[in-house]
Amino acid sequence: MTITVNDQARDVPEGTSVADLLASLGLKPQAMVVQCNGDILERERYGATVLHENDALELVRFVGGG
Amino acid sequence: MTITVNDQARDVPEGTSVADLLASLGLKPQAMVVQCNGDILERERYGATVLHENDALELVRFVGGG
Amino acid sequence: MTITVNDQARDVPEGTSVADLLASLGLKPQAMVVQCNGDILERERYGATVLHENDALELVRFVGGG
Amino acid sequence: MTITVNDQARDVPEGTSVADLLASLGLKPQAMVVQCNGDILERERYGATVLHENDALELVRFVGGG
Amino acid sequence: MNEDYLEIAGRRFQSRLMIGTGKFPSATALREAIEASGSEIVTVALRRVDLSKPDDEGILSAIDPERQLILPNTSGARNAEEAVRLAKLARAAGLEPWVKLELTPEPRYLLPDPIETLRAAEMLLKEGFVVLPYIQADPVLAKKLEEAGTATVMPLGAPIGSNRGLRTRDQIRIIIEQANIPVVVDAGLGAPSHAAEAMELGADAVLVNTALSDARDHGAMARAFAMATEAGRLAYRAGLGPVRDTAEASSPLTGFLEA
Amino acid sequence: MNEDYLEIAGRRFQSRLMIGTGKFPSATALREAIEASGSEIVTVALRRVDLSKPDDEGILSAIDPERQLILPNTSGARNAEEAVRLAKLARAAGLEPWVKLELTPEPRYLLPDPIETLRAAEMLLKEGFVVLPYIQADPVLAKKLEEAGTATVMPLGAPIGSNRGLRTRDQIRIIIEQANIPVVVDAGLGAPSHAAEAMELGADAVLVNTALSDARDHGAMARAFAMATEAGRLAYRAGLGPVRDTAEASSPLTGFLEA
Amino acid sequence: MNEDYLEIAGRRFQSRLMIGTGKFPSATALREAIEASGSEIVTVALRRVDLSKPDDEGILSAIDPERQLILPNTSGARNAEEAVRLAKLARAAGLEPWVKLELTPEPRYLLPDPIETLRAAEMLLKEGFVVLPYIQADPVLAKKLEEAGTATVMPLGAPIGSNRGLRTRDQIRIIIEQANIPVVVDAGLGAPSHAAEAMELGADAVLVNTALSDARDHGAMARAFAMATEAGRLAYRAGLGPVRDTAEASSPLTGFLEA
Amino acid sequence: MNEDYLEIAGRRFQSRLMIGTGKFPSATALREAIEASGSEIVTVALRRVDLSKPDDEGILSAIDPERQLILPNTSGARNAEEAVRLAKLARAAGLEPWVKLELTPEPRYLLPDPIETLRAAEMLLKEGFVVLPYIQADPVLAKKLEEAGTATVMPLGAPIGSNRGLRTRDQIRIIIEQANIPVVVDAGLGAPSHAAEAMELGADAVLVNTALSDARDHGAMARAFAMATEAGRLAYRAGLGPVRDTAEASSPLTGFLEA
Repeated sequence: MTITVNDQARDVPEGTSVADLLASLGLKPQAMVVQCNGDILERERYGATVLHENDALELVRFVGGG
Repeated sequence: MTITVNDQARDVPEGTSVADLLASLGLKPQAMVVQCNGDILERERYGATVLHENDALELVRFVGGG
Repeated sequence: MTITVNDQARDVPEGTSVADLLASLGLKPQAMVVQCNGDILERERYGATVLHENDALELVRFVGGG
Repeated sequence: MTITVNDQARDVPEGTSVADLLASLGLKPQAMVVQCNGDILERERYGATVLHENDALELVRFVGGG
Repeated sequence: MNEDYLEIAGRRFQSRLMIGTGKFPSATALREAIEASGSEIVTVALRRVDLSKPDDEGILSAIDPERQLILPNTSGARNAEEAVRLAKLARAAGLEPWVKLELTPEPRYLLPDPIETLRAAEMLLKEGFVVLPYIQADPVLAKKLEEAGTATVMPLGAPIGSNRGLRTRDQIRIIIEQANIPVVVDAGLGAPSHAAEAMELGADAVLVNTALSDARDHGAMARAFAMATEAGRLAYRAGLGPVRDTAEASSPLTGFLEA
Repeated sequence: MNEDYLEIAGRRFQSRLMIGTGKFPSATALREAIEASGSEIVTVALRRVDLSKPDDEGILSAIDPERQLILPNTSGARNAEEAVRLAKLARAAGLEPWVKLELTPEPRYLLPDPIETLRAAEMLLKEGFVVLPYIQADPVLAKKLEEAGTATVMPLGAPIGSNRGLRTRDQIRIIIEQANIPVVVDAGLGAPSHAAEAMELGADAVLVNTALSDARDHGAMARAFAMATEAGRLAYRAGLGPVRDTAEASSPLTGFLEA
Repeated sequence: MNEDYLEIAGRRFQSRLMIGTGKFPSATALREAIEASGSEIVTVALRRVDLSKPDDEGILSAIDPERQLILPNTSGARNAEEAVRLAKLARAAGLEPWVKLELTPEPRYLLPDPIETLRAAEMLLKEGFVVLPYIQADPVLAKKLEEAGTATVMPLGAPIGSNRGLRTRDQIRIIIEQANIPVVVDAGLGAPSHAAEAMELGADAVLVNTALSDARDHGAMARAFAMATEAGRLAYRAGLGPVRDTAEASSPLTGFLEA
Repeated sequence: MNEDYLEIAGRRFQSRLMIGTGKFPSATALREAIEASGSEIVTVALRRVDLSKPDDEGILSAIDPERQLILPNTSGARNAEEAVRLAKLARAAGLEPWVKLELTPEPRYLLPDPIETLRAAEMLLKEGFVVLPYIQADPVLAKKLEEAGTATVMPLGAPIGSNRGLRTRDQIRIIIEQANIPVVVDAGLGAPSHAAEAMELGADAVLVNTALSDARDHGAMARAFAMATEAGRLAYRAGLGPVRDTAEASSPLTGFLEA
């Protein structure tokens, strides 16, 4: 199925969880925030949250700033 | 009857016009603005405008300012 | 004979006057100062002053300055 | 006999030494400089230096300064 | 210079010096100052008539409406609504629908309120007024007012009457760089050199009051400001030289014996 | 204003702006600048004739001796003796015995040498010259030169040609306070506001060169400096107001409904 | 000095120097700077993950949350709504509910928007955030934010990264005089002397970033700012002497032969 | 930092802050200030003993010669001869042959005499003294003194005791650029930020007195100056960033949704 991550379309297998996705992207969950369809997702729910067709994920992290 | 001019109560005869009032106060109509009960009164209407009990007049003029 | 003008050696005929020299150099006497062997030469004496072997002339003029 | 100390005349007994004088003035020799008749007097010579009529002494010390 | 005029809301002015009329010791002193300033825009305030002084002619007697545009300010207003009411009273008194918008909540420094000023500007513009707002030297606020439709912005150089000069120089420079409407430096200019400095930066005009009313000789000071304002404008257009870290000889660097 | 003249060595001048003649792109540009400046004193330098350019008229062609006093400077001199020699050459060329004493040993900042300048001043005064020395903004040196008999002191605002303005403001203020001869601020004044500032402090005159030769429009810039110089003088005499830490309302502080 | 702490929203800090984490050449350089600064509050920004750089650890790896409060800013937000969203994301990421509110619409000078900043502050306060707003040095706006309930105000000294110093000195002085919440001077401080000057005026803290990331030796510069910030605070509390127009002898004025 | 010492006449100092000892309310206050300053050079003056106060210990009791070099000044001298005599008296009193040469003829501003100072320096150098002359911020004079052989130059920032700060910044910058001996900024530094600014410019040291004696808490102010002086030095060596006309973002300029 297809989802979007930071506005880029991606195909992921049915049943993929947010945790699976991050792993497949090589991203460590800590120090990152995930929004799914506009809602902020608590870190502890990454594993339990299964993605669906057309889900839109937003992945942000902290960078240097003044 | 009693009216207020710049928040001060004043007794004036029945039938007094705004023009009469200004004259009695020794004020020249030009370069002054009269508000009657909150409405601005055009200068040409000073003569025709007769005051009534409890009318509230506001007389303002220009002063030096930066 | 040889003289120097602003530190440059020049050959001039015997009997050459300062006025002759300036003329030969294409210079107008006015607004210029002539020193001969370190002494300032009054303008009226340019004609009468005849140059001698090894005379050292200094010719200066006014330029823009602050 | 009479001497002057910092421009003030003073009577002192014959045979008074500089050390005697300082003692009589209640002054500690250290951190002070003595000039006698314009010459600077080394501290070790205060005892041996006997004053004579009309000697002029200058006593200076250090004060706060920027 | 007659080519170089100041244009505000489609109206042209030769003079780039605006005068405030407060605190002069007499109508004569004020007249002298206005006359000597060559100013074409003078500001006035509105206040209640003092009934105990009926003969007080008010300030207008000192101004020649043929030669000066009378610009009422909204001083004394505590909020946008009062500012609008003041503007309407001035218009009702026969003045043109121009207003110097001035909303200064606290009396110690008389600094303008950015929020209330923007709100009042929008209300006044709806009512058809030509609005000249007095503001902090805040480039973002200046841009918002321009976009709202004000005729100018009037950023301050320093607090009203402080004579401190162009203490907001850096911000004024940015406002000028970004503005598409005239920038009038108002408040704090205490000496002709301050006015010249503002004009050299590219300001379109300056407004001065206290520096004139403070002077011993009001006429002479007004003339001095007029000359300095024009001088600053002339220099801005003639092209100021670069500021250099080292000297640049004005006489030839050669020793005079080296030609 | 015709009552207020600048007097140097017993000679009176209406203009308080002196002009240097260096670095102008053409004699026409210089003439324009002098004309527009209204200056009555212009400085020139002396250099050897370039024998390869016999037609070069020199600078005097651009100056009208009827209207401007030509003030030769001693630029290029490396010591007091050379300065005296330059002054004598200028006098021999028919100029009046006035000299702008300028001894600037190093070329990067062209700052004046206090020791050599005082020594040269004493020598020139013995020779009967009217001496106007260019100096650091050093109040003690200024006083020594006054006591030696110089006609003015000419302290610098910033290095020659730097356009940095009155960076020596504090010291200039002291020099003015202590001087009994005219104080002419020379060097570094890069904008009309700088000239006005110097005059507001109480300077008697200013000298400008680079700011004019740097300009795109030399005449306009010269006119701007003339106006600003006069404006600063006018303001100094008219009485500048005090610099205040807080605001002083120019409109009545009463709310307009409280009158 | 342990008696003299900075208190923000009920939380106490010994250090009065806050550090921004942008533009450092490496995490090591940043760690060095934070370590040497002794800072207890460091700011960070939030941006989308770059999926092409999965190994990028982000900035937090350089910060020890035991020793520094991580203060997320809202840079990049174009309006109040986006600022609130950024603040919530930061909170969701596990940071405390503190936010440096930063709304800078135009990229050339990055100056804050007073209207949108006040609106965003009110929204964030409703959401329970501790709000530290970055603002122009506008005393009226500062007072409005204090009344709205912000924890501090953070007026700018000069544009972000300009190193221009305390160009808004006059306005900062007024903000400090009128504030009942900590005043943190943010942006434009390019040298330790600038930080000391702000603290001597009575500022409660300063925030520095570019001056540190610009330095050749980041640790040494951070240490220098820490010392200067503390020095300014110490001097403010110890009582600075008056600025005098004349000298006041530090040695006895008597000639040394006059006792 | 132990690599970075101040070297004067072959002698090394860790501290770059020199302290004047005048005007302290008590010996205790002075001791506190010296202790807190970490200073290794303190100046004193010489005056006649007041015979009516034989118990007056003089200033030396407050100084520990093991830790501070006592630097006598020549204040009170009216000319070079008196200055030399003072230096010799100090040496005779057992101090090392170092002298702060100070010749300030007029009492209102206490500015140094350039001519007499150079003459006295040459006489003192012949007598074998290590000479540290107090001078105007005059780069040409500074160079002459260096060539004569003085150990340092000590240009003023502002008049003694005025607390006005580095008003001679431009000239100090030039002196530092041209000097091959330590430049010690002396006089007028009234706040730690002034000391830091001088050090950031590249000065080798600063001397402070009035700012400390003026303080309510002498020890704290001395400590503040010590920290600011070191901070300025650190920053000078760490490399200050350029002053920019526009902003330079410290957070990524991308909107946070644009990654």
